[in-house]
Amino acid sequence: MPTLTLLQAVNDGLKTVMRNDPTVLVFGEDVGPKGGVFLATEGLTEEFGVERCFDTPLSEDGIVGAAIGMAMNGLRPVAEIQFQDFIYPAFDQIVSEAAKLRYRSGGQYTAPMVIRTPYGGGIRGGLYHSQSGESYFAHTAGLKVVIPSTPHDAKGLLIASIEDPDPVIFMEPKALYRTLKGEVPEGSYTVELSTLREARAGKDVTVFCYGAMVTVAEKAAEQAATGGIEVAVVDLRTLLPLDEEGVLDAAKRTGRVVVLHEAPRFCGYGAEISALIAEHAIEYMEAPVVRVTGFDTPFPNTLEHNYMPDDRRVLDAIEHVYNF
Amino acid sequence: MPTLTLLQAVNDGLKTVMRNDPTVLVFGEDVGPKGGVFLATEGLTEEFGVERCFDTPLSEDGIVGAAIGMAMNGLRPVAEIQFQDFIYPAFDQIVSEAAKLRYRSGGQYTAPMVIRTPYGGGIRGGLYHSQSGESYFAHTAGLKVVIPSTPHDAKGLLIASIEDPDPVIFMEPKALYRTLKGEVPEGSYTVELSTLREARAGKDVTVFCYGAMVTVAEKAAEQAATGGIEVAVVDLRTLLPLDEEGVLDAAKRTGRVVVLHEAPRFCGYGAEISALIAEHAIEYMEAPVVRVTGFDTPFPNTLEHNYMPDDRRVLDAIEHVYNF
Amino acid sequence: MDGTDLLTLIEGNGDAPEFDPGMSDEELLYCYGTMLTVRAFDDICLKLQRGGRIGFSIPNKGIEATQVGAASAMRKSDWIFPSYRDFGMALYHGVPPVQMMHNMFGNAEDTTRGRQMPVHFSWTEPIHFVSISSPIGTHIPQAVGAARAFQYRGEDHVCLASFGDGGTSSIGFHSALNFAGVWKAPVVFLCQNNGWAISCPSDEQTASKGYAIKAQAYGMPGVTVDGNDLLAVRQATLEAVARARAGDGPTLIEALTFRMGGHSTSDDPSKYVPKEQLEEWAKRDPVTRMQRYLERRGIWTQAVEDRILAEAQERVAEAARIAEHTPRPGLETIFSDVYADLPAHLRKQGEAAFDLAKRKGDAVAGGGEFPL
Amino acid sequence: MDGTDLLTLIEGNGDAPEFDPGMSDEELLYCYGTMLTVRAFDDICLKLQRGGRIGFSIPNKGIEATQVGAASAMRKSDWIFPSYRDFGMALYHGVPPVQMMHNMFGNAEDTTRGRQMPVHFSWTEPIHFVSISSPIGTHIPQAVGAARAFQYRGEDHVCLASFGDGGTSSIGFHSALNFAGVWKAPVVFLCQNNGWAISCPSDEQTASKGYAIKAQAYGMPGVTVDGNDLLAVRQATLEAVARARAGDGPTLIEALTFRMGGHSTSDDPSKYVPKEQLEEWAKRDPVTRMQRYLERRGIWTQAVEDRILAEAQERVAEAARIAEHTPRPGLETIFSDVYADLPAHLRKQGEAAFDLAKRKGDAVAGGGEFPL
Ligand SMILES: Cc1ncc(C[n+]2csc(CCOP(=O)(O)OP(=O)(O)O)c2C)c(N)n1
Ligand SMILES: Cc1ncc(C[n+]2csc(CCOP(=O)(O)OP(=O)(O)O)c2C)c(N)n1
Ligand SMILES: [Mg+2]
Ligand SMILES: [Mg+2]
Repeated sequence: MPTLTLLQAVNDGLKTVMRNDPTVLVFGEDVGPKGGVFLATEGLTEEFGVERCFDTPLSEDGIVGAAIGMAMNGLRPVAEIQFQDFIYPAFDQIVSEAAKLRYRSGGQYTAPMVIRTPYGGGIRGGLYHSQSGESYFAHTAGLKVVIPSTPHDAKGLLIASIEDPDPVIFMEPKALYRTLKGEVPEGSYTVELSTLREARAGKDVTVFCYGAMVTVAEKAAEQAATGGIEVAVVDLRTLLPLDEEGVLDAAKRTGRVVVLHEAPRFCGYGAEISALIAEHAIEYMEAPVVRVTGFDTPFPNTLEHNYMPDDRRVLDAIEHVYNF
Repeated sequence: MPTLTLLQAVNDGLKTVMRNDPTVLVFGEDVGPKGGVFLATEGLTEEFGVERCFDTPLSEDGIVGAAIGMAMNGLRPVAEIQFQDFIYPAFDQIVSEAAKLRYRSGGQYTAPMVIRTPYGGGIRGGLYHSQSGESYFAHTAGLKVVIPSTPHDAKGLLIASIEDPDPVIFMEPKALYRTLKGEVPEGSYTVELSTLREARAGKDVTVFCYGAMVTVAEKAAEQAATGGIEVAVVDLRTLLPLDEEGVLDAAKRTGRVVVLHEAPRFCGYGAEISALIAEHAIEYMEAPVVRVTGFDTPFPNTLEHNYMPDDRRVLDAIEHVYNF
Repeated sequence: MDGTDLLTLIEGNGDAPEFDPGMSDEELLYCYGTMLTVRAFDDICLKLQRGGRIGFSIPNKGIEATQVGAASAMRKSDWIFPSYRDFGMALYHGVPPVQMMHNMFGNAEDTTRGRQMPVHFSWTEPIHFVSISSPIGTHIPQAVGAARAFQYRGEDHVCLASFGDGGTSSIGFHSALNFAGVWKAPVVFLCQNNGWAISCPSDEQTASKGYAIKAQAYGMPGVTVDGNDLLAVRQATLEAVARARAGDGPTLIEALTFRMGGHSTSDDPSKYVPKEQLEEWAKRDPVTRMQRYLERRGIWTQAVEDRILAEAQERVAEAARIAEHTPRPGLETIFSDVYADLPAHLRKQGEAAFDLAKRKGDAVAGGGEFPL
Repeated sequence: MDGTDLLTLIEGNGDAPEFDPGMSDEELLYCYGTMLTVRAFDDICLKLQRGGRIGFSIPNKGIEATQVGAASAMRKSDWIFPSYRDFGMALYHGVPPVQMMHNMFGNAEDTTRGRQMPVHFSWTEPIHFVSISSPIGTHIPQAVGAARAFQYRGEDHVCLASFGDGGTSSIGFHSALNFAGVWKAPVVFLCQNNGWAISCPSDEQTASKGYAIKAQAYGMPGVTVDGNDLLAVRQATLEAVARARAGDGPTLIEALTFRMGGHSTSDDPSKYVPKEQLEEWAKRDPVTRMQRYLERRGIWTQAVEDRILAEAQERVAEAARIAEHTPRPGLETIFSDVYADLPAHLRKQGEAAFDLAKRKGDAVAGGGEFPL
């Protein structure tokens, strides 16, 4: 099996689907000849022509609005939003339209489409090239929200998302684009949506996380292990619809939970995980459910490494719930 | 003290501030001669002239963008978004700009402004005239989010919001506009932001809620009382920044908590309340922390009364945590 | 040409000198009948709303020629992305009034399952009349995307995107026309300038000289047409559709007309529409104009009128009767169609709702009223 | 006039027949010196970035005349809402290069406290150079709002909103020009058409005939000006500013210029910009054009050039040295300025961060690189 970076896996996923399905179109700002600012779409225009991979004017509202129209009318659009931070001009189209189209038309019109977008910190991008807005989307009924954390999953989840009959926000952890390598099967395969991945088994503490934070959790778990604490790392992979039963099972197994994400804490995605546990598994908890997250501030630039949760903060939390 | 509806209290609040502070301008769609589609701005253009209360073109992006510019430049704009459901074209201006301006300019530029907007169900408005999007805003550092539940608070919180140095999303429970009356002091007064209101005292179960759901909680508490359960109803009033200590104290006092809102559950505001408790007060809990919320679907029309939490659902939850 | 010359074909007195619409008498009478049906539908909805039997409706009086004229230029294989004020387009293409009434009552037979407010129609048959959404302008870029799908597959179908003068201020308008221009997408943009966006008059909506001129910002032709003249609207739309089908790209049409009623049944336009303006436009009633035209053509008589009108009224009255007696949607419709498949968390929420209903009976509907 | 005629004052050879800019020699040399300073600043930033000492910069080569020309038409009491490529405007109005460099290094002296990426400047002195934001177009309606505040108070100040060709596709552009038109707001919209929006060429950005014509959609004048001709840009801006001050409303200026470098230090334009296009524009270098003009006017000599250039280079080099040795912002800057007052939950988060730093030392910076 070839070893690819997460970025190459995304690229491979796109090419694989486009080879199999002529209704798949890729578009967005700079995704054509330039191949995207991160090069996720490199080579697509060359291989599939400008009819299937093309640049658009600088309008996220237009990109997503047009994608919805294409999706209604038989295509499978894969739109790129250059940075997740720039998705907000399209928020209305996503929240009011893509998410609600099937519902409001009694299933007559649907929006099977994917919005790919790099998210998160770690590249010195400051306020506007670092955000993690997943909880805005996870709060929106009708959307699916998917975040891979490995090259294998990036490809498999991306293909599953494109094949899915509903609109998917596919957020790619840009910090891992070039830093994370892994084995990626050739050809087409899918990773089923709404399934968790146990990235690491452990009986003492469960860390729930996703995207770039999985690597951080694994590092902290490694360190905890040297101190005798066995940490399970659960990669959520699909944030909406979430495998709630899987989450509750994993929480109950250890009775000690840390929830980890780089997005701000207040009303962040982690709150939902905590709330699920507080409602359905509180009797199993032997310690507070602790969140390790980005701070409730915009994303800073020079001090981004102080802002983003790192293994030290996660380890702190693991020790806290373990020793509680 | 005069008795006003919640709608009249809003109108009174606007007039009161505008009389005292010439930098306060009110604008939005149809807020001028028509007085707003709910009549919240009735009489303003007449009393203060078209320079201080005026209609705008149909663009929420323009309304909020211009408001930010005015706020930067010495005015205190109060922009109306006709329905909260229509705020999303302005999402970028709110989340990327208003919320982050002070931070990104090191305090050189700020956006002291209020966005008033009616939210919530109960008027047969279907998908797009019924939404409760508070958690989108409550997840956004740099914003304040305020929701009154009584005429008294509507006026006092509105005045405090307009006087506040930071941008405030002021969401008005439209279901209560004309149905809820109460005493409202004349002249200027404020209700301090980030303070809770104990709408009802009780030692057995605490219900956290806000906006139109406070009335529902009170009704359920009344019914619970006949069954011997004493329910405390806590009106959060300011969702961000939240009085977290106050929430934790109220939760600890009863050890049994119900969190109530009409917005969808998943990643909704209630999750944050549950998560705070799960992190900081779990040892005090004698029952699961139960959420009663709108369903994780778009908002339906004909069946809206089945969608929205009512006293029966709240009572169910109260009994459940009480008997746990 | 900057789009500011007004195309009129039927004069006020019904004359249409030297213009042959190329339509049979039957076709012309069908158009006229559709206009009358719109008016009848409008009337009965107003009554139903005033009587508290439906919650809301949107008056169409005054703009029937624009709707029916534009619709008549479209084939069944084209897609219409309508605004909420486009009753006539649906009726023209053969949507039965009873289907519209199911929506007005939000009952179980409503294609939107009673999820949407009244007038938020959705059909795929007999023409794609795409699910109406309340947010203004969002459907316009969608029309461009759907048109691009036609283009991609090499089909010569066209999308018609219809919106109001207020809609031109929306972000969707800007994105849509910009993309369509660059893509040369087969779309016809129909701006129904009916003078008002709720209480905002056109000259406070934009400082431009009318709306057709906005086409210049997107590199496409813009034309202004007399919106109370069915043949002119039809003709302008036919030309735009032909351009689109031929691969020559989009067109922006501004139809100058007037909203003779309130914005909706909850609006009182006398608060802001000047009386003189209303009176002025009353003289240009599009139905009367068409009637005179048909009369000059020798196919209108009072007897014809009476028959068509009676038919129209009976159709919509019958539709209302049926719709009113159709049960409301089942509880399960709250939870279905959120996704293609019901996810576990929604299944649980649905089960809880059924359980509650079983234990405590149905919830009580509140007394809330729609304000606008 | 639809804004498509190009205003040029200085010819390629430096001649400016019959045009008197009404500027002293000193003023002209100051403008020229500012252009050279922009170029020097650009050069050093490129080197600093290549050497890994700053993370990112934005090349300005080729567009200096537009920036400096426009800025020179503004008073200190006016407000500039700049794009991220407007170094020259700040320099012209007297922002010291060292302040700019503090931002490039994101250190403790940076007015944005190291929170923003490089080139995202913010100043209130010596002119309001409003905090730059990365999202394209959001600042344009803000400029209209700020202008309305001037209007409301009866002040005759003007806002200049500057953006690129790509920026015209943003939603902010549409809302802003529409509102400004209706409000007759004192704003000058400056579209710097530099040929590209990252890798998207102008003709894939819009189908309109240039950008100035878009003014027609908003009922305001649009003018196209040679963006490599400082005097022409200055003149067009002066006229627009005068209209705005006089209460006659907004103007859209399109300055035709060319981005001679990459989009940013992370971009490789050779992948998409045709070589011939680059060569063509290299011949029209705005600095050379201005130099020739000054030479014809008799105030440029090689000695003058050498002196100004050396001064400019020394100023920016010194600025870089100082900024590089200024410490980075303190941990507390993560938590301050979110609100006017620190709310309790942020106080707690901040305390936890300080506690962690005390117990475990500072966090380790990652090796991530900015891609674009
Ligand atoms: C984004 C958005 N903002 C506000 C509204 C509220 N609203 C509904 S209709 C309307 C006016 C629309 O006017 P116009 O586009 O001229 O259409 P008309 O009603 O005249 O047919 C407004 C402001 C909305 N539906 N969507
Ligand atoms: C809303 C938004 N979308 C995308 C981007 C990414 N982006 C940064 S600059 C740029 C191109 C801007 O081009 P133009 O407006 O012509 O300005 P120029 O860089 O040429 O000066 C893009 C797409 C962004 N910053 N904001
Ligand atoms: Mg209108
Ligand atoms: Mg450009």
